[in-house]
Amino acid sequence: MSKFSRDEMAARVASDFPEGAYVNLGIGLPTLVANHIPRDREIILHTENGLLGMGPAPKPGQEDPDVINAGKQPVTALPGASYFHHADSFAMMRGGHLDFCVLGAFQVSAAGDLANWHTGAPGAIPAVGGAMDLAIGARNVYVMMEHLTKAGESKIVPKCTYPLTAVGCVSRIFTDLAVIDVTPRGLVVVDIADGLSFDELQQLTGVPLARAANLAPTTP
Amino acid sequence: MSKFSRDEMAARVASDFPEGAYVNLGIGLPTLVANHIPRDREIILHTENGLLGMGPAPKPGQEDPDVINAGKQPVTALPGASYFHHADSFAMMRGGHLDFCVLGAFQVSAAGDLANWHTGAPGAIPAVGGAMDLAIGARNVYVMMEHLTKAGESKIVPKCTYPLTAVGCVSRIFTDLAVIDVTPRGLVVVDIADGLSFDELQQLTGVPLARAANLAPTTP
Amino acid sequence: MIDKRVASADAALAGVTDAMTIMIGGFGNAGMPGDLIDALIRHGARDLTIVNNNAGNADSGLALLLKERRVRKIICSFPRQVDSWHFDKLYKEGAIELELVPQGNLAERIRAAGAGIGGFFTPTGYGTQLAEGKETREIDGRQYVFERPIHADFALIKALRADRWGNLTYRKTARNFGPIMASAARCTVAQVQHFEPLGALDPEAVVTPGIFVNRVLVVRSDVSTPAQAEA
Amino acid sequence: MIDKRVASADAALAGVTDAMTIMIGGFGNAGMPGDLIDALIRHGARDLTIVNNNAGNADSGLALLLKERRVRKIICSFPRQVDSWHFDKLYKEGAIELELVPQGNLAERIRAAGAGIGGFFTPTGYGTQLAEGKETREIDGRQYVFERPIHADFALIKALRADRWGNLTYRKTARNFGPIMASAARCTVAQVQHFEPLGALDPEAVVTPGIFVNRVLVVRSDVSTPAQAEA
Repeated sequence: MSKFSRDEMAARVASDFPEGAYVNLGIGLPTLVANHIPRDREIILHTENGLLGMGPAPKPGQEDPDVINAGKQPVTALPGASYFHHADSFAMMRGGHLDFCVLGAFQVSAAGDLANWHTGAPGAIPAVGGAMDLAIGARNVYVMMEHLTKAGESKIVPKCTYPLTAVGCVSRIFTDLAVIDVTPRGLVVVDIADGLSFDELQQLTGVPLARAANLAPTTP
Repeated sequence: MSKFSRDEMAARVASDFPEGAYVNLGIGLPTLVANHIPRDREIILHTENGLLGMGPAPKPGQEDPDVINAGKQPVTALPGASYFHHADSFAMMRGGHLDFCVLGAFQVSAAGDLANWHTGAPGAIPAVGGAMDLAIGARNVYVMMEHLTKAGESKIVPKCTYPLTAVGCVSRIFTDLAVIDVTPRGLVVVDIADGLSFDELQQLTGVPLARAANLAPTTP
Repeated sequence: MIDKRVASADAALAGVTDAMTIMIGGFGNAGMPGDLIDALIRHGARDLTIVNNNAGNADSGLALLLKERRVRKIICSFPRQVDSWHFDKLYKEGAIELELVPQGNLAERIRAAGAGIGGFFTPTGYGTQLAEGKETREIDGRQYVFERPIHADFALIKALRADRWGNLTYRKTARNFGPIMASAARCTVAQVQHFEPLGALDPEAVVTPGIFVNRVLVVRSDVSTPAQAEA
Repeated sequence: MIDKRVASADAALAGVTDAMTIMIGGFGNAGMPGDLIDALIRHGARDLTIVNNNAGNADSGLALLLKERRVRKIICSFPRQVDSWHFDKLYKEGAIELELVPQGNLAERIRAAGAGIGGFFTPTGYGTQLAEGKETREIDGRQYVFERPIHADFALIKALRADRWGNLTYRKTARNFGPIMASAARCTVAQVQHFEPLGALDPEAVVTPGIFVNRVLVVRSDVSTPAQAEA
């Protein structure tokens, strides 16, 4: 079995964006997606700290401390970019104007509940940032995560045990093993890693899965 | 008895504005106030259709159809002006950022209720514009009006019979006969037209009046 | 390559159907998207709900749309004007529904729709006829009225400059309702006078980012703003 | 003649007293008004409630104010960072109160204060720990949480340019919370790099009109924005 690499996951996410899509890429794994946007498509990236039309990281020495992303890393602004204040930026998110956001996750439930901001561990300092706004705001909320925890437990769960970020918000899950849609009828597998059978995937996953009609037959 | 002229009323209003005050002048009689702002004071005028730093009417032939006031008359923008959209403009008003607004009125009650937008006459088409926002928003709501209706009735009333614009919002009333403060203890006369006695004013006014401590003695 | 320009005013209105809610920018004539309103009249859609600050002036634009009896309901703050005779006639006949909204509440309700806010408490209108039947609440000793967002199917607005991403700048007080209406509609169409190459608009001075704009109609000869008045 | 400039960072804070609520602009270091924060540390006021997106970084600015134990409560969205050790220590000791607010609700609550809104229903946070105990409401089939405005006694912000009326422009993503905080405080102090003659700022591109600004502190040598990075 050959798992999807992080770059393969990112490329798979990016291939879903149509020309002209407005997209917010969360901190961590989702930032990789920017490297995989097809060259023939114009995708406009939003960063919640007040920039639409975000470009790639600057060359070393060209960093501008006033041009950063939500992770406070230096970025650039493309021709056509615009700056705005925080209330306007989150109005874009909350108002449903972003086509996609891509977020990391601790857990996703069968109903599309998302837990990605806080482990809830005693003594842990909570920090939420814009995670809850992205989760409720974008028209399509994509999650990128490892399928299993380091201990081998499914991160796709019947019900999140970590504190929720938002209820029923996730539309599609990209893991190293599969691509899974969250639908009103439950989770539907639309892609699967080479050499992994549907039954094997089901065994690794804590929630019943269905096959998409167009799911390619895989080696047993 | 010598009534205050419209220009005297306007000058009296304008003399209340301290240097640096932010002021909105309503449609009609209040627009006169702009002509009477003391030359040694910088007062910044707001118009709710999106301009702060409004200047006087343009010279004939210099009108710009995109630089108008709330009454849709051509105006100008002073150096230091700024333009903004309607939500931002009314945030300035509702948020309590204007120091003064000056409004016309049909009636003002003893409690400072204002009626200035609608006669309530059957068949009359109502139109409210920004009147209610100004009335609740400015820190000081000034009213400029004739003291009496054409029929000789007091426009200062125990309770407004016309539909209200806002409750308890008026701070000072400027009429052709007097200047009257609305206070928690009732209406207090702070200035009075030459040759009109306090008792005469009281007789013309539908609500009990008190004298301000510094009210100049008038001819009987 | 993204290019939000449309070829004609008629193409700009593709997808408009009967009974839609349509926001129309402008405060009087400043910011009124004349070409798009004319196209809406040609289009023929009826039973419309129109959101505008006013209810049409004289015999052009929105007033004509009313005259053609294509508007079921108007949501506005100031319908009665010296030259609002088409509205006045319909209103007196009972042929049009009027939802009169204080101007600041109108602006805030449009903004709330664009910002995903479900409703808000405003002090404006409390204790007046225009708040009758509405929920009220005392908060920190002050009285407020509950107001709901106003969403639209289309927003038709006028701006000064656009680029192919749909970024917009406006001209002076013609800005008025444009930026908030752009955010509150499923499909926003901006009529502009100048089309600029991408990157020509200062990113610090873009007023409406392109995310709020679906279609751009370039109308170079805009009679309502004489060339000598341009800045 | 109106001139909102103050002579020094200390003069800029005249009127600050213990137990006040103070908003501090910035997202990380971008837009952080370093000179004003340093003056607040020198000032000595304590028992403060601070509103900022974060809870201080490393050993300067807001982090130092925390270290000096002058902050009773912080209202923010993202306190935990790799270099938030001063906050972390106080928090674990129970020596500081944390009101954690999703970033968009934080921005909207600040904006609501400036706009005179008594409260609003937001979908953000519904069904989460951060909405526990808060009023909820279903509106048109969607669930919302009721949130209240956040007002402040002072707002300390950083902008790029100002004129004597207090009109402000910002620099790139350093704009962030500046414009909304300016509107939400009784006294707003802006630290700027450039002072311009009245009329030099394009009225179409002023981001914060002077009505929201009480005092301007001109700080020409701002180390956090190197000269070569200026636009």
